Order: sequence, then C-alpha cells, then structure tokens
Amino acid sequence: MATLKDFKGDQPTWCPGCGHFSVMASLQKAASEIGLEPHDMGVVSGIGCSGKISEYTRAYGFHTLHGRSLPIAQGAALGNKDVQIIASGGDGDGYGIGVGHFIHAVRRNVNMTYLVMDNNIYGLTKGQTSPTSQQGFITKSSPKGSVESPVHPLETALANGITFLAQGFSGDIKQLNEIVKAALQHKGFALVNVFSPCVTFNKVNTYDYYKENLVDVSTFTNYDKTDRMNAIKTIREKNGLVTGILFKEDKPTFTDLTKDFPEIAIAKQDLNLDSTILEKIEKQFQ
Amino acid sequence: MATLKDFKGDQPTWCPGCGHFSVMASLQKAASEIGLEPHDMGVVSGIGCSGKISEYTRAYGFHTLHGRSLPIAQGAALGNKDVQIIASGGDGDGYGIGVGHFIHAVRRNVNMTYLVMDNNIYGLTKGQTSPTSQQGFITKSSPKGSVESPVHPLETALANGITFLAQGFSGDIKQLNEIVKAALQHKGFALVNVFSPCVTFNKVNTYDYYKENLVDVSTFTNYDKTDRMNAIKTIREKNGLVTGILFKEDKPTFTDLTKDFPEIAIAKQDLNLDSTILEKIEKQFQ
Amino acid sequence: MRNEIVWKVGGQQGEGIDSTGEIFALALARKGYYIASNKHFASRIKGGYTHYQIRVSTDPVYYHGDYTDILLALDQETIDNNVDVMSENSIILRDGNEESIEVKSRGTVITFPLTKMAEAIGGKIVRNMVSLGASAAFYGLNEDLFDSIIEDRFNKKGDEMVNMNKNAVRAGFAKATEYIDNKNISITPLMKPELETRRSLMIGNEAVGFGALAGGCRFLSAYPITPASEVMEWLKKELPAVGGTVVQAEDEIAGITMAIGAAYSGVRAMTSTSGPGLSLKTEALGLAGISETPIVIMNSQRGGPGTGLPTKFEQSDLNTMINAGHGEIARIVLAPSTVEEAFYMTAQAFNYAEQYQVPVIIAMDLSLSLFIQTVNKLDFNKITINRGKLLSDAEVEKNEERFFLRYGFSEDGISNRSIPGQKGGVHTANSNEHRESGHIDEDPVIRIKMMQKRLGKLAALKDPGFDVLGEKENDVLLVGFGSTIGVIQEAQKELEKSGLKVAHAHIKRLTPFDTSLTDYIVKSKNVFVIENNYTGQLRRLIQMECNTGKELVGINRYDGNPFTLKEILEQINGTLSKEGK
Amino acid sequence: MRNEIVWKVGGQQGEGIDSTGEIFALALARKGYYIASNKHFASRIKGGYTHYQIRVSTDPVYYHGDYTDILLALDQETIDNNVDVMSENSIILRDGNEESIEVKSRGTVITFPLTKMAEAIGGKIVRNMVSLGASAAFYGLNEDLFDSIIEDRFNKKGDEMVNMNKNAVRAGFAKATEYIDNKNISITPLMKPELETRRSLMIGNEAVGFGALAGGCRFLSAYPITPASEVMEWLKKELPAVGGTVVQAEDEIAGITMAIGAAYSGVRAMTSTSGPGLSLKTEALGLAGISETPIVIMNSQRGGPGTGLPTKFEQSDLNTMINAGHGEIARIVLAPSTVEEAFYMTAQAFNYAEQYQVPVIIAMDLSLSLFIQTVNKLDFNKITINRGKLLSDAEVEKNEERFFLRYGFSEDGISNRSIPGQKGGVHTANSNEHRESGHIDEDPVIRIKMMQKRLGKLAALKDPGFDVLGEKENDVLLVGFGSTIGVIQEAQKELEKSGLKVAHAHIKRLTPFDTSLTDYIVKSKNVFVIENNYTGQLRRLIQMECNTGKELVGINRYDGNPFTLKEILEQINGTLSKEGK
Ligand SMILES: Cc1ncc(C[n+]2csc(CCOP(=O)(O)OP(=O)(O)O)c2C)c(N)n1
Ligand SMILES: Cc1ncc(C[n+]2csc(CCOP(=O)(O)OP(=O)(O)O)c2C)c(N)n1
Ligand code: SF4
Ligand code: SF4
Ligand SMILES: [Mg+2]
Ligand SMILES: [Mg+2]
Repeated sequence: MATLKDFKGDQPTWCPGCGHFSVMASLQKAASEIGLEPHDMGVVSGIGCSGKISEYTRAYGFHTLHGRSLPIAQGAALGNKDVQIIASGGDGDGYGIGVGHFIHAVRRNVNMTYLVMDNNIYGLTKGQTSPTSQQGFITKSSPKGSVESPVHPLETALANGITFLAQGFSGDIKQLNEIVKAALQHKGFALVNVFSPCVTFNKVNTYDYYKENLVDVSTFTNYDKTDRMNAIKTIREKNGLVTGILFKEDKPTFTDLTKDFPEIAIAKQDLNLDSTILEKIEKQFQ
Repeated sequence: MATLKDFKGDQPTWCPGCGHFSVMASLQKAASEIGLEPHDMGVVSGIGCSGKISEYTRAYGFHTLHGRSLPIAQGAALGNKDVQIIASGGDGDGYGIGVGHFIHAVRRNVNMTYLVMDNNIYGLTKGQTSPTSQQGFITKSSPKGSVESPVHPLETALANGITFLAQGFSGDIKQLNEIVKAALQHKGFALVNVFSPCVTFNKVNTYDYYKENLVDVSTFTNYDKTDRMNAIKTIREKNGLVTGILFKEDKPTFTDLTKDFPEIAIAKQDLNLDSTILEKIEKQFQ
Repeated sequence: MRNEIVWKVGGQQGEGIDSTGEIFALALARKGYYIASNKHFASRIKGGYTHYQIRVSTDPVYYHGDYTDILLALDQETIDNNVDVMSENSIILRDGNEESIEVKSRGTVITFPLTKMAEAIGGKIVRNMVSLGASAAFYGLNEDLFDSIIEDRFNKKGDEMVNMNKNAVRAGFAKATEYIDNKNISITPLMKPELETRRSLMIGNEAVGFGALAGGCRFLSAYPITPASEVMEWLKKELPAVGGTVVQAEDEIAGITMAIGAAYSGVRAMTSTSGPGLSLKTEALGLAGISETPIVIMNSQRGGPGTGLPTKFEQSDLNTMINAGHGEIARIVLAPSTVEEAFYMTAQAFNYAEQYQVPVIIAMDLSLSLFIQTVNKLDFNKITINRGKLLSDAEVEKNEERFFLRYGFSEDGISNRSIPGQKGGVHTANSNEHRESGHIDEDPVIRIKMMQKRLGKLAALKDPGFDVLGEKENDVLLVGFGSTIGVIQEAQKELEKSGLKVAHAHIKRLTPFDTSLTDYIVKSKNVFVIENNYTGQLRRLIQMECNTGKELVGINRYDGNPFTLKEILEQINGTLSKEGK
Repeated sequence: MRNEIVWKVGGQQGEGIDSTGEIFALALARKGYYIASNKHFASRIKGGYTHYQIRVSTDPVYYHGDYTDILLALDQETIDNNVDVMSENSIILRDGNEESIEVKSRGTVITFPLTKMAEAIGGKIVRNMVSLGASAAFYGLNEDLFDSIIEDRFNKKGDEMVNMNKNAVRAGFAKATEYIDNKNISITPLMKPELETRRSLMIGNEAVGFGALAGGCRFLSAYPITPASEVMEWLKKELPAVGGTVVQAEDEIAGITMAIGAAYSGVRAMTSTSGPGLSLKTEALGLAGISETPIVIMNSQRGGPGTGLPTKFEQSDLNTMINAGHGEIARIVLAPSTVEEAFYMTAQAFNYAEQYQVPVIIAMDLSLSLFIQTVNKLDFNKITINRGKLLSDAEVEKNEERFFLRYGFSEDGISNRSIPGQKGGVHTANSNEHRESGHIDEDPVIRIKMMQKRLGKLAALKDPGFDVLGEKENDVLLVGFGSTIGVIQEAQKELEKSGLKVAHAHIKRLTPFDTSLTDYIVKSKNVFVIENNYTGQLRRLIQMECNTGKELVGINRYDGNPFTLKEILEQINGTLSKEGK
C-alpha cells in the first residue's frame, strides 16, 4: 500500500509559510489513508501558485490552463470513472475566470473532488485583487480599495445543487485532512474550499486573521449537515467564516443518471467494432 | 416625449406566440413611461432568438456575441453613465455560456438592467437543453432526458450580492411592465428574469404551465423584499416559481464606490490634455 | 432520356420544405441515383424564404447545379426568387385553385390545385406529397417511387396514414401524367442508374459523427451551434451503444477542455463547433499542443466574422484553423471535400491524433455539413485503429522509475504514453514547458529539445496532402479545398472541352501543407485558386508554403452562397482572354 | 575611458535584485546615460536564480550586451551562471567574510565583506547599497551618484534612513576606491555623456500605459497576466486623474468585451494581455471587426504555447495576432521595437482605431514590456487626437431619418459614427451581417458591399510599415521586428566592418503589411530574417506578402532568451561562407 511519501512529487517552490503546503499535505495524507495508489489518482490543476499542486504531488497530474481545471477534470473523470479525480486551483482560477465552469460542474455532479486554495488574492501574478478579496482590499490593481462585493462560492454551490460542501483552513491540518478524506470518499461532486493564506502578498487574510475568526460547525449544537437551507443560513450568518463539512447529500451522480452511460470505464472499451455494428448504422441512411 | 411606437425597431421575425414579444413590449412600454428617449437608451443583447431584441427595439442597440452581453453592457454603462443601459438575452446566453460574467456583474453592481428571457431551452439553435431546463427534459441533445440539475440564477444572484431582483412572466405583461419599470429606475445592477415560453421547441414550460404554477409575491402577506435571506428561502420553497419584485436594496453602485470615478461621463471627457499634465507624468520616470 | 435532373422545392420556413426535399432525395437514392443538394435558409425559426435544391444523376455528382429543371413553388416568392435560375424547358409547379399552364421563355409554369387535391385526400398536410407524386411523373419514374419511404415513416402511425400519403402521391402523379399524356408539356425522362442499389444519403455532420464512431471516438463534448450541432446530436444517440458518451458542455471552452480531459484519460475524444466556437477554443488548442494530448476538433465554417451569416456558406476559417493560438504547436488540419470523405477522414483523424499526439482539426463547411449527398457503400475494412505509442498496461508496468517519461525524447519526436490508472505510468501532463517526466522546466537546453520534438514530429507525416487530376504541365491549374470540389471538377471538364489542358488539385490537408504542389504550380501556365472567402486565404497559404513567386489568380465569392459553374468559367475565361490566350 | 559598461546583479528572487538594478539604472539615467537592460527570472515568487543586466552607454542603445563587465554576485550560483559571459578584464564582486582578490582568466573576483559592512552601518538591508557604492567606484563615478535617489525613496522614512543608505553607498565606494588606488584592480572609467540631462527610464508596459493616456485612452479593462499586468496597474493609478477608469475584469473575455462596450459608448478603450489571454480574446476580436468598434489590444508575447514559459521572451504570437478569428476582418497590428516607440505607437494606435474603425493590436514582447530602457524627452506635440468620422452631437442631430446609417456606404469604406446619447444617432451595432442602419441583413448584395467596405477600408493606410537603414541593393538584408532591433542594429554595424553592404529593415506594422519591402528583398543578395520563434513566422509572412519566390534564411532562437550578437553574426557568417562569399 502506498504511503504518504509515495505521493510526494517535484520539489515545491512555494514561498516558505505559504498555506498551499498544508492543502497539498492534507490531500496526500488523505489519499494514502484511504488506500489510494498514486496511479489511481489524477490531480488536474489550474494555473496559479496553487496550480502547482499537480507538480508537487506524485499522481497522474495535469497542470492545465488558468480557470479550466474543472471541465478538464470532468472529462477525465467521465473518461475513466475508475480513477479518483481531484481538480484543484486558486480562488482566482476557480471563482474568477473559472466561475462559469464551477457552477456547471456543481450542476453536473460528476464524481470528483474540487479542492480550492483560497488566499483571497492572485498570488502567482504578484498580488492583485481576487474575487474573494474583501471589499476595500488594497492591491496594485485596486490601490484605492476594491469595490466589488466578494463572490460567495459556498452559497452559490448550495444554491445550484452541490452534494458535498466543506471548508477548511491551512492552519488546521488535522481537520483539513479529515475533510479532504470525506470529500474523496463522497460519491458526486465534492467542493472543499480551503483558506490558504498567501504570506507574501496578503497582509489581511493571514493565519492570525483566520485563527481568530473561523468557527468549526462541529462545535455547533445540532448542526444538521443534510439541511441545505440551514447550511446557506449558517454560512450567511457567519459571513462565510465557518469550517467543517457544511453539507452532504447522497444523490445519484451524473453517470448514474445518464441512463446509457457505459458500465465499463470508457477508457477501457475496445475500440474495434464488428463491421455488423457499423453496417447496421449505415442502414439508417438508406 | 417619446411614445411607445418610437421604440419600435426592425420587424420582428420571432415565431407567432413567442414569449419574447411580451418581454420586448414591456421594455419599450416601460421606457416610454419613465420618459426615456430612444437615443438615451442602449440595448446590448447576446445571441439567440432573445438576442434579437436589439434589432426590434429602436434605441442604440448592440447585438453582440453569445454570452457576452453583460461585460459589453457594463463597458458601455461605465463609458457613459448618462445612458440607460439594458443588457438582454436568453437563458442559454446568460446562464449557460455567460454565467461567469453574470456572477461578476452581480458582484460589480454597475448601474444597469439585465433582462433575461428564460424559455428553458436553446431556441435559435432549434431546441437543445438549456441550463434552466428541468431534470429529465427531453431534447435532441438529451434524448433520454437531461441529467444536470438546473441552474438557480435567482438564488445565485442573491448569494452574490444582487441589489435588485425580480421575476416576471410573458403571460402577465401588466406585472412585467411594472417590474421592468422598477428595474430601470433602480440604481445598481437589476436582474429581471422572465419566463418567456418558446412555443416551438418547449412543450413542457408552456404558458399554461406557468399560469398554473406561478405565484406572485405581492399576494403573500408581509413579504419583505428587503430581506435577502427571506428572498432566498421563499424562492427555494416555491421552487423558483414566484414572480414580482423579490428583492431590492439601496446600496452604493460600482461608480459610487470607485473613489476616483470621473464625475463627467467618460465618453464626454475632452481627450486633449495640456502638455503640463503629460510632463508631470513624465517626471515619474526620472 | 437524360442522365440528370435538378429539382427544387421552395417556400417559407416551417412549411415542410426540408422534409419534402429529404423524402424526394431518399427515394432517388434508394433507386441508385447519385444526389447532391443545397439549401437556402435564414437564421430564424419560422417564416423566411427557404428552398431545397436536389440534383439527381446517374453519375457521381458533388455539385447541386446552376439551373433548376423542376421547381415546386409553395408561394410566389419562390417563383420570383428562381425565375432566373430555371433551365430551358423547365417546369414550375405551383399551387392554385385554377388549373392552368403557361409557357414562359425558360419553361412552363403549371398550376395545380395542390391544396384542394390534398384536402380531398386527407388534409393540407399531404400537399407536399401530391407535388412529390407529380415530380415522379415529370421524371418519367413510377408512381410507387415514394412507397417504401412512406411505409418507413408512417407505418407506426397506422395504415390510414400510409394510405393517405400514398394516395396523395398517386393523385399528383396521375394529374401530371395527364398533362404529359395530353402533350401539354413535354418531358425528358431520367435514365436508370447503372446499379440499382440503395445508396446512403447523409449530411456531412452525420458522416463526421459516423466516421468518429467508426474511428474509435468514444467521447464528444460540444456546445450547440449552426452548422455543427448535428454531430453532437447524432453521436448522442449512437455513441452509448458502443461504450461512449456525449456531454453537452456549458460553452465551447468547456467543450474542448472536457474533450482534452477525456483524451488525457485515454479515450478518443472530440469536440465539434463552428467559427465562433473555434475562436473560443483557441487557448485550449494550445494546451492540447504543448501537453501532446490527442484530440479531434471539427470546425464547420459558416459566414463570418462575428456572428456573421450563421446560416450561410463560407470558407473563411482557414487562416485561423492553421494559425490560431499563441506560441507554436504542431497541428493537423484536414479538409474533406465530400460527405463520403468526411466519413473516412474523420476516422483517420483519430489515428493521426494518437499517432502524432497532436490536435487534429477537421475543416468542414456549412454546405458539406448540412446538405445531403449520396455516399457509396462504405468500406469498413479501410477503418483501422492505430493508437500510436499509447502503451498497454503491461508495457507501462515495466517502468520502475518514480516517474514515467511521458515526454521522453525519441528519434521521431513521439513519446510513449501512459494513461491514468496504469501502474508505473505516473507523470504530469503539462501546459507549462516541462522535462521528460512532465514537470515544469525552464532550462534552455530542455526547452530547445522539447520544441524540436513537438514541432518536428509531423515531419514523418508523408501522406499526400492533395488530390490531383491532370498533368503537371498544363494550361490551367485549378486549386480549391472543401465542398467546392464538385463545381471545380465540372469547370475542369468544361474548360477541357474548349481544348485547354487543365489540372485540378484539391487540397485535402491544409497543414502540414504538402509542398509537392509546388511542382504543379511552377509548371502550370495559369493558376487559379478558387475559394469562398474575400482575402484569398488558400491562395495566400500557397504563396507562403510553396514560395514560388508566381502569380496566383484568385477566384473568390463571399456573399454566403456557393459558386455557380457559370461564374467560375466566366472568370477563368475572362482572365485567359485578357492575357490573349 | 570607455563609452559603455555592462553591469549585472544576480542572486535569488526576493533578495532585492530588482530594486538594486532599478536604483543603479535610474542613477545613471539621471546623469544622462542611455540604458538598455535584461532580466532573468522564474515563474515563482520567492527563490530561484534571478539577475538584472544593465548596459550603460553614452550613446543610444537598445541591446543589453553579450558580456558583463561588472557582476554583483549575491551567491555562488550567480557566479557559476555567469562565468561564461564575463568580458575580459571584468570584475565580479561577491560577499564574503574574508576580503580577497583573485585574478581569473576573464577578470577579477573580489570578495568584500558586504554583509558585515552593511551590518556595521545599519543592517543587512543596506547590503545592496554597499555594492552599488562599489559599482560607482568601478565606473570611475562619484560617491554621490545615488544620493538623489536615496533622498527620493527614503525621505518619507526620515533622515536616519537616508543617511544610513548614503553611508552604505559611501562605504562601498571607499572600499572599492581603496582597491583601485592600490592598483589591486585596474578600471577603465566611463566617459561622461554628451548631454547631462535626466533621461526617463521606463519599461515598455509603462510606455504603453503612458502612450495610451496621452493618446486619449480613458478606459482599460484587463485581467492580470505576466508580462502585461503593469499596463493595467499603471493606468489604474493614472487614468482617473484625466477622467478615465480601469476595471480589473473577471477574465480576458470580459477584458476585451468591456473595452468594446466602452468603445461603443464613445470612449477610447483598450485591453492588455499576453498570449493565453489573446487566445481567449479571439472571438471578441471578430466582434470588434464586424461591428467596426475601434479598440486597442496590447499583447505582450511570452514563451508559448499553452502556459509555456510565462517569464521568458519569445516572438511567437505573430501568426495569431494577424490571423486569429473565424471569418475575415480588417485589423492593424503594430510592432514597437523600443520603449520610446511603444509610447508613440500606442498613442497612434488609438487614432488608427478610430480613423479606420478597426481593432488595433500592439505587438509587444516580454523584453520590451518588462525591461527598462531610457527614453528621450518625449515630444508631446507629436501626439494628436484624430477621432476620424465620429460625429459631434450637432452633426448627428441633423439626421432626421428614423435610423442613423452607422454603417453607411462611403467612398473610403468608413462610415460616420454616432454614440449612445446622441440625438439622431440611433442605430444597431451588430455582430451579425447587417445593412447600413446596422440591422441584420443576409441579402447577398448587401453582404458583398459590406465585405468590400470593411475589408477594403485599410487600403487608405499608406504610412510606412517598416524602418530601414541601408540601401536596396545590398549584400545582406537583415529583417526583424520588436525588441530585437538593438542586437540587429549592432549586427549590421559589425557586418559592415567586414566590408559588406548591409541593410536592416525592421518591421513596424505586421498587418497591413507594407509590401514595398519586396523591392529590398528582390535586390538583396542574402536575406536573413531574425526572430525569436521556431517556425519563422515573420519569414513566412514575408513569403506570403511579398511573394518573391526568393529564399529567405531564417535565424531563429526559441529557448526563451534573447539573441546574443555573437550568435547572430556566427549564423550569418556561416551561411555566407557556405555560399562561398
Ligand atoms: C488565461 C490566463 N490568464 C491569466 C493568466 C495569468 N495568471 C496566472 S496565475 C493567475 C492568478 C492566480 O491566482 P489564484 O488562482 O488565486 O492562485 P494563487 O496564485 O493565488 O494560488 C493569473 C491571473 C494565465 N496564466 N492564463
Ligand atoms: C460562441 C457561440 N456559440 C454558440 C452559438 C450558437 N447559438 C446561437 S443562439 C444559441 C442559444 C440560444 O439560446 P438562448 O440563449 O436560451 O436564447 P433563445 O434562442 O432561447 O431565446 C446558441 C448556442 C453562437 N452564436 N456563438
Ligand atoms: S506568493 Fe503567496 S500563494 Fe504564492 S507561493 Fe508565495 S505565499 Fe504562496
Ligand atoms: S424558436 Fe422559440 S424562442 Fe425562438 S422565436 Fe420561435 S418561439 Fe420564440
Ligand atoms: Mg489566490
Ligand atoms: Mg432560451
């Protein structure tokens, strides 16, 4: 069985202290704990500091394009449903340029995990405002403070039918590891949003900031994580600053619902067809 | 003062009975009623049957690209804030290919109106499943029934900070006209989603279907349209089948919040600069 | 007796023009005739003038013809739009309460009480069947011409429907025969085809779908757009039965990137679109290029730019298919010219994609995509599946290194490929520059080797890139690509009749370009490049690729409609006579 | 005395390499020297080798030089990476506790206790200042060289900071002077520049921003990307004061489409990006084309394809800038070659965009965008605002028709333009084919006229499309575009020294291409096209445009780094000698 170190890939070049280290570690740990082998796992990442997770994790990786990890990951997950697919990237990647794909991925409910490293900033391009930056946030691209109200990915996901939703924090790797493990084991599209501080460019959403402000839903009395409306309400009331598994629902996935979806993984199908099959099709045209 | 007929543009080629007629009529009527002149109004549309609204309405029009009406409209609204800008298009245009721009337009809260003609289908391309099609919907592109859960634009808009949200129905032009008028008068980004049946390709979401199922929030006792959470809850409980002004909030717009946004409409600025201004800038580089 | 006839039905969109044309064409294809066709339609759903033109011939034919021999006109607009393109001795059949016959300069206008006759039989709905029956008579064919189709279509709806339709056909047939027998009009009957076989009748988009299926494609993700949607719709129906699936994506970017994801997972995958969608797919095309992910993209060209003329024909995406995308990638752009070729080329595209690990674009156009043609009995033995250097599980498992060298350097520039799930094959596919294991590497030495590998690997592709008929030394060389093949072939024949030595080269692969064309160009007295665009994209491509310095004369049309034979001949003869030849 | 020196500082990212280089360059620019520079850096935020190379000259210079004369090495990696590019008699200054001096084959390695000295003065933070002081001494310049900059930067932080930095400089200066005075090393001091004036020092992206501002741009919407972000960031600071605004868009598609919306509203509008972003903007480019909306797009090329080499230099987007997009539009692609030219050309781009009502692309590249150059005193009188046929309110109001003919036919193909808010100007801008009022029209006659109008209108653009130095009849013609201008100029000079007649044509407008280049090509004995890409995009463009049939020799580099003078000369001489010339 694969151990944690089997999942270590290329040497990370993230800044010392970057939150992304913990996110990656929690994924690698979760994978080894649930008995995955590196070759049974595909990590499809976008572009950003966060996107480098597919370089630094030893698994089938695909370091793709800015904002496009989700459709690529869905294609891979549908192509071979026997492989555990994880899409991953940053807040800019996923909720900025990629937010359209995000909504549709939620609706589609393909069996896969989406791990977002949310540092409220564009890291790799050296610190511009991101869609999760809070209003008034000052960067090179918003020297007088950003004016857009931040995107609300968790509520958006809930509104559009997500079946697994969790939020973690790079400062709490133990909880994060549990969350990621649950996400990997969920049947359907699982979103894990992780507050993953950028120690170089974001002086607002720091480890301290999150430590001070985050609350874990498991500390709530009677938090019912199967109640979608309650999840929406809780997130809104707590201004998004909650962690833990926020919602989970067991529902048929995209492949379950597609009545004629092939039983055998598509990538494993024999491509050579008997000519009688082709001749039968040819007849339609006569 | 301009009358309704001043707003009539090219001869419509929509199928007889198409819901889009009423949407357009309500816009034209609303415009004339609030005292707009055709030349003070810009209708920016996407591509689809719905997108033809900018052909058939006499105003400054821009019939643009599939899914891009919102950024173009925002550019136009920021370029000349004295012109009343309306973006418009279909459910595929706005919530399919264009849903990323939609979320960001909501967050940006530029002063403009977005009028969506939602017929739960792709009309102009002859009847494929759209993101608002209900699960199980049968079309050429989903012969065994669509499997994605539909997008929830209203809740998504509310989650991401929309400041005006209403829903109408082509079968109730009186209400629609009132809604559109309120939307045009709202300061900020106003979304009006209109159930606008496609009589040719959608045999499920018909006039009758909507007549039977829609409820008007104004018939609710004590519906508080300033309560965002309540709006979310109501929409969810009623499965989205509510009409009327669902939410309204008075908040500073994008231009209000942009501290250095020019007072005079940008399009009216004199472009010739005194060379002392340029020389002062040149000095930064020395 | 004649060996071909051009038939046309015209009216308003929504009046059943399409189905009338299809029934007509299918009936003749079932008798063994060859069919080429063309439609005129507008970007709206109901209303607006539309027509369907069908050329029926005993010989293979890929052009729908300049002139119409028989026109079924459902309204006056149809007549007005077509008087100028009626052939001599042609027949226009129109609906009218009063029966009448009127001989005009270019033929005869016959008014039948089509609606009345239909209503007598079963309702206005069978009006078009009446006119089809008349058409059969005008062709000198039998009254049972449409019977098998009527049965196929209406059997499920019961005998009554079947008989009603058959009766309608027979009524029309009888009425027309009356006119013929009474010598009110004279007709030249159509010869029997050499081989009385059922020919397949397909639109290009179906052929692409079918070719993909036969060629091992098992995944398509696409977004609806005219004139490409049929590929998605057809495969949605057919792929599951052979172990594949189709996803309607949220936009074109998702369309191509999902396909890339599926291809990465080891599936033969494809996306289909038209110009606007292709433009959106540009960035992802580069991803396929640098990550060496084999995918196939069908692009059906329509009138551009922007939304342009969505229902019109144009060949103006050549430049973008060849060049779009920042940076430099290897790609293959194939250009089928007939529906039949679309089948074989699409199947072959998947082999190319996997053998060379590149994106392959299939350059279709609206005419080829949407207008039916007969297709000879397909030879499925021609279809082979060659997955190139995709290794088997056993082969991959032999690797004992921590990482599989997915981008390993090799003599031919093509690397072994492993796919997720294969033990021993772990690597990173990458859109950043990378080393052999796929991990980011910006070292200049690696960069140079990777660029040489990626951009050099198509050097091995030696298959001919054009078809040519005629000698290298000639008076006139005609060059084209795509669906213009039929009209150019006919132009060649006409020019040869006037004693000229003519060659016709039809480009089948736009890139990598087969520069052996140079020889033809250099040895030809006059080169004409015939294409449906404004700027002469093929002409300029040849200038760049062949670098002969020779003047190439462009013949261009860009009004959204295909060339007529007449205008091509006029332009060529005009140029030749100017040069005093 | 020497008239130029190449200076370099190297170390790990995050160690203040950039700011050290900037201070150094600015100090010399303030004295009137010319500066060209180059940086090496990786696509990561902290760590990874980086260097900043600055060439200082008394004459205008646009190339950063093959060899380094003075290297400040913050670590051993820097020395290892640079030994091969040190000039004869060069100096390497490194940090070390033990002072030492070591004469090597190509120069002298001096170890100073930089950190210790810095700590004695105020902390490690001023270490780089110590080394700057030493640099001044090695140049034979004064110890107050950096004083004005230190004051500008640290005045706000108080006298203590100012003095600490000045002292650090002086300490380094004194230590170096000791070595010089003791003849431990010999230096050749730098001559004084002819004109002791403060020269501006800019990166190309700032010049583009500034040129846009001066040229009337009042709206920019863009998405961050290397190496383009600085345009957005600079304008974000500067545009509001002149009545404009900047929006950070959600993606590149929104970036260009918002700009199109703003342009439609009557604002001079722009978007800025690099390759991947340009690829995403492809569809909208077509919209600007068919709707005749004037916009400007800056594309700074970086290493492609895909994400490629995001921090490396390449000139490989030429094909896509010229060709991308389905269908056919008129566009202008301008290619500045110096930072100064980037300023003027960007300003001019807005005139072109409005005069011709087309999208204009400014083809920058990473070197030009990011690396500082001195810029001569700008001549703001050269900047004029010509809005073409954009009518005034009064002119528009004269229209009494229901619709304004926004796409009215005219002799030059350019139509009068009204903007929202203008009375009398109501029309529809359109991405579908349209008639004069802008409403959809698919009539072939209209289509032909509209195509001729749109694609013909650039015929009026007669401005020269390239700069040339040298005669038409020559032994060697060097052709390039973009930031290679400096190294090619120097190659020309070197080749001339060997008695060859050499001309250098630098392409400034990639499309519409100025085909008067043909004459030079035809009359030249040997044509070399020098460009930083694999496939020879400029070379192939010239083949297509000039259609001379002549062989053009490509000199290409595609490892992410700029050419050296040496390799260009070697390749040219290699070719010439092979031909026995
Ligand atoms: C199409 C495209 N646009 C822009 C970029 C430039 N870019 C690279 S990373 C990035 C943003 C990264 O931010 P985020 O996704 O939040 O990741 P982080 O670096 O913060 O982890 C951008 C804009 C790109 N590579 N491709
Ligand atoms: C980039 C692009 N993709 C696809 C199309 C084809 N297309 C035209 S309209 C349309 C969908 C229209 O549906 P909707 O937006 O719901 O409008 P409706 O016709 O139903 O009013 C599509 C897919 C296009 N024009 N451009
Ligand atoms: S810049 Fe920020 S996000 Fe990027 S590696 Fe450094 S700390 Fe992490
Ligand atoms: S197809 Fe549907 S949406 Fe389009 S015009 Fe007809 S009824 Fe309206
Ligand atoms: Mg981020
Ligand atoms: Mg719709």
